[in-house]
Amino acid sequence: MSPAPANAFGPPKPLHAAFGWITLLFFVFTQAYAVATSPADALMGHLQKIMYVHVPSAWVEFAAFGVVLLSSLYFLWKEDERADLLAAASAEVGSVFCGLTLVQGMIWGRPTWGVWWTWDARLTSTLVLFLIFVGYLALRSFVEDPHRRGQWSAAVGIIGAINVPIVWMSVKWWRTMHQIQSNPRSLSPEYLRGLLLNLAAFTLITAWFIWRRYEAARYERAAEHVSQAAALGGYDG
Amino acid sequence: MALDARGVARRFGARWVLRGINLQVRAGEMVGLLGHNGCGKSTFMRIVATLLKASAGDCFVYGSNVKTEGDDVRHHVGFFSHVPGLYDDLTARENLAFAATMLGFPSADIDAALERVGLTHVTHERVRGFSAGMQRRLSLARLILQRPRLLLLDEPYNNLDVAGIALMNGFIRELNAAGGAAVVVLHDLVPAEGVIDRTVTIREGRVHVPTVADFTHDGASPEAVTRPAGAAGVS
Amino acid sequence: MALDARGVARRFGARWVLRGINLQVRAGEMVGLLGHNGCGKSTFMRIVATLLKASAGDCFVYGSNVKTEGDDVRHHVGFFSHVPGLYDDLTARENLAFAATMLGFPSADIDAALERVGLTHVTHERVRGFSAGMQRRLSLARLILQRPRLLLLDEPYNNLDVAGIALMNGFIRELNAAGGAAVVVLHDLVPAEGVIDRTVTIREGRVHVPTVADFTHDGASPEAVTRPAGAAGVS
Amino acid sequence: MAFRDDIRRTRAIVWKDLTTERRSKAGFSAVAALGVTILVLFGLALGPDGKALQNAAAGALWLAILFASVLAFNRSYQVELDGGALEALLLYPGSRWAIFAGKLIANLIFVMAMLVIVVTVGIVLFDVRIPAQWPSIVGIMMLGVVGIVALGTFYAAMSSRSRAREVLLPLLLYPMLIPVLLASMEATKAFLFGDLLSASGAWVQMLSLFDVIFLVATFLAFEYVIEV
Amino acid sequence: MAFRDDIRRTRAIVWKDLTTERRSKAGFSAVAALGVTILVLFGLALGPDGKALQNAAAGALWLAILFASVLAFNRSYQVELDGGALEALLLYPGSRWAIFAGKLIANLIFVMAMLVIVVTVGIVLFDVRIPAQWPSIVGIMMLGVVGIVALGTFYAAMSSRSRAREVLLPLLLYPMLIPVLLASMEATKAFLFGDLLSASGAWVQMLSLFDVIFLVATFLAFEYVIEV
Ligand code: HEM
Ligand SMILES: Nc1ncnc2c1ncn2[C@@H]1O[C@H](COP(=O)(O)OP(=O)(O)OP(=O)(O)O)[C@@H](O)[C@H]1O
Ligand SMILES: Nc1ncnc2c1ncn2[C@@H]1O[C@H](COP(=O)(O)OP(=O)(O)OP(=O)(O)O)[C@@H](O)[C@H]1O
Ligand SMILES: [Mg+2]
Ligand SMILES: [Mg+2]
Repeated sequence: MSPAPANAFGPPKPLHAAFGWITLLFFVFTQAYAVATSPADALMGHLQKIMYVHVPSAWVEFAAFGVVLLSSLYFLWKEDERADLLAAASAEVGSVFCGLTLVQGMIWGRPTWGVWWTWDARLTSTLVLFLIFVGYLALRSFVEDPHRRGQWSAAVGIIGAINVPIVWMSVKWWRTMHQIQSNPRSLSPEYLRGLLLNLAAFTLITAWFIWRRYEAARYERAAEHVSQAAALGGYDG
Repeated sequence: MALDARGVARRFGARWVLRGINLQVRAGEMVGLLGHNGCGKSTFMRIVATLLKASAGDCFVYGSNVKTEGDDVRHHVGFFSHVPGLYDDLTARENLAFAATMLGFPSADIDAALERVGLTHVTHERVRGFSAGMQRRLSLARLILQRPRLLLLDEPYNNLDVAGIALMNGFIRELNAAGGAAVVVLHDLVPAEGVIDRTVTIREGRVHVPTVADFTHDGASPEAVTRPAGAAGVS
Repeated sequence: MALDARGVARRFGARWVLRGINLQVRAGEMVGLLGHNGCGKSTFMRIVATLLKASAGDCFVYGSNVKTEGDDVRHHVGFFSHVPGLYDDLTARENLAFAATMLGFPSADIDAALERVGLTHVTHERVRGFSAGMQRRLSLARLILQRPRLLLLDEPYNNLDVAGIALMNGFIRELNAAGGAAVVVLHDLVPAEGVIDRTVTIREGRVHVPTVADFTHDGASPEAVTRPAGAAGVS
Repeated sequence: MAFRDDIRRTRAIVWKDLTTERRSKAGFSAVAALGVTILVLFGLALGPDGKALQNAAAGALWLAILFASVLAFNRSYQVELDGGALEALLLYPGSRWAIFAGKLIANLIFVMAMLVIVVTVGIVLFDVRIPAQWPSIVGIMMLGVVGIVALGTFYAAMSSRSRAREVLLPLLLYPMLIPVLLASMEATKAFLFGDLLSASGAWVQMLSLFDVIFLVATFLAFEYVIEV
Repeated sequence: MAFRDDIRRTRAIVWKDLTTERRSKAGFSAVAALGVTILVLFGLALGPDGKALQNAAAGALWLAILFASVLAFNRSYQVELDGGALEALLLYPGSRWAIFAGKLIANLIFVMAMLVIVVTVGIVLFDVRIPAQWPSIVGIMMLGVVGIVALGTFYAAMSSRSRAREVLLPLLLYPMLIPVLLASMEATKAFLFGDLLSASGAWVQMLSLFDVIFLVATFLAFEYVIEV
């Protein structure tokens, strides 16, 4: 267990706050830019603009669950509790974005497909992924011992991450109503630029959220480490 | 060295229950562990038995680290805890047979162990209906099969009648004669008379070294009252 | 008459554990109940507490039949059993507050009871993490709220440290002074010295009347060995 | 006087059960999430055919509620078994019905809350069109839940003290609940598809009848089940 | 030598689990009866339409097996928890995988036996016509059961030791098993309706892949989960 750094306490450093604000401004800008520059879609009209939140949400959700996978593996390997905290933070943020993807997709689906929901492979697999990480978070809240919680949730997180590629490939493996992945060549540049910019903005936001959750957990731990020093300090070997 | 605890500490949430226990037990030594309710005796025993991880500090059993070499430690340690750890739907004999296989002694003499703890008359009855003391006796029979080199007994005399206490003491002495060591959690030194070499008291998460004050105050606060630790010790 | 057991018998399956217990306890009398492991002490206590039905015989608590007038009996009886009977997810205080309401004393002084058993420092902690002795103390606090007229204590000193034993004895004496009666299951008379008026031994399912032979044999068979019952009794 | 005490006891048990539930942090949300998961399983098992799904929606909803609430019933007595709390509960003076009433009300609150979530998700997933008579459907749901909870709380009291409790409860409960389930499903369907208004009336009557029978019978029988 | 000891330990655990199961009198028959009851509930929820029933048969069968076996997984650790037996189990020397293997095999035997009963009843209830390729269907059932039991035994080791154990196990298990269930259902359907032989091949491949992943992952991870 590493001792707490001396500067572990206190309010967020100015740099952190600045990063948050800049990210927010950048996000507002990319949204405005994408909406303003993209022409109305031939089929969907202005509905198409949901894409600029829907697709980046889905992508960062994958990325967040990927972080869960990697930090869980690292935790089991090195037993570094920071990896566990990072996994927890990423799982929370990933679940939120997964939920957002679902909600945005449903809002999009209602006018385009005429239903809120259909049992399509992409949709279902996304919902399942969401439920898996709800289970992961439930497990974390049911287990109090930190070491036990770390090991158990690492196991569940690693096994759960198997489902990310399934969601990704679902449109290829099964015939779905949902759009299959396009690539830069198949998407006209007016749309592509906005999408990529928003992707960058979402990635920054996600990193910011994960970082903040992770920091909060670290402060808690640091406080405990200080109490450890206080508790153990007096003893003479 | 049978047991070598160096600064073993454990917290639950933010509360540090053990704050650095230092305890050395040589092979052949029998140590009584005293302390008031909730001071952390069971927690310490569970850490030594590899059932709980220490938050800080190191602990060795016959040279094996309890944190990293759990399997070696489990070969040496026999733990008699607050709970019997038996299967209610198996008979007394089946419980012991299962334990013997799991311990790696599939050919141990189970009936002899049952006879020794006085449970021959219920060999083929299920444990479900056993009285508290009968369950404790059956747990003792499991220890008899195992013959561990380090005995960890957490309030071993609970629920046992006079004959049961004599049984328990006989078993402890036998292991001692074979060179084994023991740590025994006690609240009352009387039943352990003659089997304990010395006592150690946990207070405020550390091993307490008694001072003159301990033997002079009048015991007004419930927490502070402990029978003078050295009084009945033999060593 | 606080307790009047007439030929109370109980079988499990085909085995008769109790074969006709006759025991009269007057109000204000404190009786120790002895007997070797598995002789049926806990079974008898559970029958008196209305938790188990007798297979034969009658039993009255302050004139109410335990079989047919259970609710009246439960108003009088306080039972301290092998298990603590607490809710792990409630705090110490919440557990007592719940017990007080259920006992019909919603305005009882809970903090005073907690203070008396020395658990003030964990008033708002959940019972889940309590040590064995702390749970026993909390159960004792519940009895303190109840102030029953007939105390049934099944090995009450288990898990308690020296201060806890003093607490328990103080409580028993207090109820006694108020005219209450008690039946206390014991294996060891030492901690109960001064609170027990007389002892009764169960052997082979009946109340055993000691004969000269009991004091002369050498205790070779584990079942037969019991500390001479009358030796430490006061009456 | 004694009656007032019993009411107070009932309140204490409701409070205790809900507090324990709340304390085990995610307890409620976990059960609700499980209800949703079961809905998804049904959706997958029924295949992607929209029409078939709509037809089966009422059935799937009720089954999901049933399966999830059985867990709640089991939990509500599991709490009593850990550490022998049931023994202490039985030793308190006062009427036995107070205990049953307390458990019943706590379970009712719990299952109703879960029902709100599961039904909302079910409406979306199974593409249910909400008819104008939706208040009637809410009424039917209430009636159905009362039947399920009354019998579930009662049987859980028995099964929790046997071995094999997790198995015994659903095994006793499901067959006994089939009339209630059938009536609830059919009444829900009748309202959902707008027709057969007269038929739904008969189902609602049957449902109310069963509720009354179950409530009376369980209150009367509880004393015998909980003793010894 | 040490390996032989571990094999002996595995055998002892299998024997112990099955004996306990047999002793708790109604254990196995109760779970099987419950599986059948769930099938009946599905039949009722789907309504009396014969065609719809036949289409849903594969799905209903797999769900009934899943719901019933979750109870078996929970029981298999419940036995360890009563009276602190798990503590004793963890104190025995030897490799941890021996414990997992023992529990896995015992559960596999249990679920397979239950499956025979549930499937037989299901064939009758849902009026399933047995195709000529029934041995392939048996093979698929085996594959599906291995996936369910591997993951179920693994997750039960965790959830049984947390609070809210009855809820946590299905909540973790059901979503993770959806690929396995879907593959099993689709493969079963493909064989049942005789067509799409090529498609069923892909499903069987997917099923086998998941089985391998689950078995390897759970055997590797069990040590971390059971410690502490
Ligand atoms: C609840 C409903 C929905 C869910 C769960 C969902 C989920 C997802 C996910 C996970 C992705 C990212 C993966 C990838 O890039 O391949 C994605 C991408 C996308 N979704 Fe959805 N979606 C839903 C509804 C919709 C609807 C209604 C539309 C439009 C008609 C839509 C259009 C798209 C598009 C265009 C992409 C980007 C594909 C690409 O170019 O790579 N989605 N969706
Ligand atoms: N539920 C039961 N089913 C079968 N037998 C039982 C049951 N309860 C108790 N017995 C049997 O009754 C006998 C007496 O048990 P009891 O618990 O009353 O003993 P006890 O005198 O309290 O012993 P101890 O001193 O060990 O606590 C025992 O032999 C036990 O096997
Ligand atoms: N799982 C846990 N969660 C939270 N606190 C715990 C846990 N286990 C133990 N504790 C706390 O640690 C302290 C020591 O407990 P422990 O059981 O070791 O005491 P003990 O010395 O064995 O007491 P006793 O004589 O009563 O058996 C207690 O204050 C208890 O509240
Ligand atoms: Mg202890
Ligand atoms: Mg007893």
